[in-house]
Amino acid sequence: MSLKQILPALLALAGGLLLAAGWWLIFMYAPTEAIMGAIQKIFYIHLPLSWWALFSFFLVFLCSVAYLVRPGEHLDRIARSCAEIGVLLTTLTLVTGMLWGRKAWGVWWTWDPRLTTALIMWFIYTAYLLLGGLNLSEQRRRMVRAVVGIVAFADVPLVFLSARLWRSIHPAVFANESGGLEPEMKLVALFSVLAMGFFWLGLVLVRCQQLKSQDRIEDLLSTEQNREEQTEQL
Amino acid sequence: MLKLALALARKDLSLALRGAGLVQSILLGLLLVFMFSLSQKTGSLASGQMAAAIFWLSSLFCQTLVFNMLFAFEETQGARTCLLLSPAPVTDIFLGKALAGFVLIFLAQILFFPAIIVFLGQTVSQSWPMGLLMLFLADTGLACLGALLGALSQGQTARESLLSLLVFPLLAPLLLAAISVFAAVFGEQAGEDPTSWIGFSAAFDAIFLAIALMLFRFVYTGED
Amino acid sequence: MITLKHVSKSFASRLLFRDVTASFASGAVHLILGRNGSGKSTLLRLIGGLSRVTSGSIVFAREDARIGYLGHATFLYPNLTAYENLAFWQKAYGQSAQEQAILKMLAHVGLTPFAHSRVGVFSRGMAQRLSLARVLLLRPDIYLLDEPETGLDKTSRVLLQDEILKARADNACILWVSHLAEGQSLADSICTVQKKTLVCRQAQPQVQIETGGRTKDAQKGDEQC
Amino acid sequence: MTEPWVLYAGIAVWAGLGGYLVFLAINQQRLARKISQLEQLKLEDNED
Repeated sequence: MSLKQILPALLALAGGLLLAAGWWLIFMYAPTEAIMGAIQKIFYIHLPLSWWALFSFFLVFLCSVAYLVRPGEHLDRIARSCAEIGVLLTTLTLVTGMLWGRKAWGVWWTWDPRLTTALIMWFIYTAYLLLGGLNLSEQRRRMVRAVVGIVAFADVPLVFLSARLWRSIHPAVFANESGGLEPEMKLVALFSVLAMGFFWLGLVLVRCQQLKSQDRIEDLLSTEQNREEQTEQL
Repeated sequence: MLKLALALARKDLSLALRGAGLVQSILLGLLLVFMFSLSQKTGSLASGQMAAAIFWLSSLFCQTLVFNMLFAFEETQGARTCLLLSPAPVTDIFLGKALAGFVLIFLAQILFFPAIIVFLGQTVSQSWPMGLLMLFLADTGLACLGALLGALSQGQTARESLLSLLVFPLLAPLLLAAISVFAAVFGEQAGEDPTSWIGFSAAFDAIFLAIALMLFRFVYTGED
Repeated sequence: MITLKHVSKSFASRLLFRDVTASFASGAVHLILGRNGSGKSTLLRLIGGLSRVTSGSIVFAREDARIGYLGHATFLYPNLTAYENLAFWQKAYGQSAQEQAILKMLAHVGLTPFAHSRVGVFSRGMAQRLSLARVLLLRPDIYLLDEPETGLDKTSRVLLQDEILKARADNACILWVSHLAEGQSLADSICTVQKKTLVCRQAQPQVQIETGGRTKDAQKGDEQC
Repeated sequence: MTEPWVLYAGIAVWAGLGGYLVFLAINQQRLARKISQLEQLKLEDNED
């Protein structure tokens, strides 16, 4: 088992342990915020999720641009796995965001710019994942996926801007992390983001390898079928 | 220059007006308007923002149907191959389709607007020139993304559902802008003053027009 | 003049062409033969730039060469009339649609009575003739013909061959995918698709044709690239 | 003292990530089945 194979598992394990440590920090070390009370601690879970979700979609954007410049199967695979994990993390961001909103402001959903952006990103990238359903040839489907990957990411900042123009009652602390947070809070926040990062990287690599072997198997099966067709024709 | 684009737009418009395609999307829009008017208690008037939202929702449905129809024209007898063989650049095809789509959506909206006034009992405030400018900007955005993503499905069977699944969320920012400005047109005291929305929509259109012009040749190809 | 250098094409893990190197001179008819499904049409699509080669390159002597494609698909809009179809395709290829030229071409292919009726009601043969008219109106430099004779009746086939010879005299490069017997007598070179590559050999066209005072043999002398 | 809602959020996150790992495992099973199908094909070829 070369390092390359076990690296993803190692990363996921390290990520898991760091996350566990992060939990301990959240409950034992982080001071409770004066105004909002203990509920503010969801922030340490919410922030890493939304940060890495956005980073996944940024990676999908980069891979899509690279694919259009010089098509390569691996680029499409990375884009697919990042999009998948991005959608997963966005879903969790929405769940934790709503839980926070429910407790802090008594309402499940607030048209706050960040949550609205996450929701719309969730819809766009789920449609991106459904592109597999189109009955196109493999090359065309990858080309289409790359184009959607670019268009989708270009939309994200616009969604955020329009949502802010629309209405905003999200706490100011969100806007400037560094400003409203005490040093200990910042430390815990950074630690959680780092921990989630390990776990995220592990997940992406595991998913990438799985997609790779899946493609290889499908190629083998299709060449097998072609060979059988040829043998029947002769 | 743009000879192919203009010829394509003229041909598409004559085909759309000749067939039942446009009528179908207009009827769907009017149906939406009527259905929403049922949601009002009799006598009470719908809020300006509600009316604006319904207007733009109908336009969005109309856009999906229109662009599916426009790209289906090229698939019936394989005309797409011949268009791609033309010496003109591929973006001319994008511009032709977007122009035809823009005109068709505008035609439909000319019918939607009075229907909203009648069924939802709205009055038009004096800020209607702002509304007209917004209508132009929003329709440009609708046409631009419709042409790019319409080409995506390139006449595949699973086209309607996927196209709207992608186009609706992508157009969300533009819709928010259009709904806010049209709410003001219908007399609501808009929170945000409309000029910032107009600027935002212009930026939205510019960004996606540039992206579409760059990416169209990847989307609309001869590969079948 | 079209030159293919080490062109290979694989489609969804199925290899169609391996290392095809060939050149098609202008002012000549190149007949392409091969089993069904051996990728003859794909070769035309590659040359037309409709699908991308997996490796290798296709070089055109003249960059702005106009390409006329005549195949199974007629590229006609059923809801437009014959006249509107031709007018549209002329404008789409950057030429202004002169009414006279279109009406003359419609007469040439024997469709004058149907000039203003919807193409949707046309028979297969009539649609194919209109498609031929579309290509001839464009006066392309390169003709890509993918079994154009399918669905044509006897007189139209003769018309097709006359047009091919006239085009050859106009120094066009004609690639003709067909399995018609009389095609062989017109061809300057006959290429066959064997074992995923293209094998071409010169052929002696029996049919001599004088156009504009220059006999066929005279053209053989000055080889234009 | 810990805020129950923070726990709920944590549980939701772990459930989500766990669910994804289960999805990966299911995929792995599907691949293993396909590989065995391929091996079966190879066996038949060697016999005839």
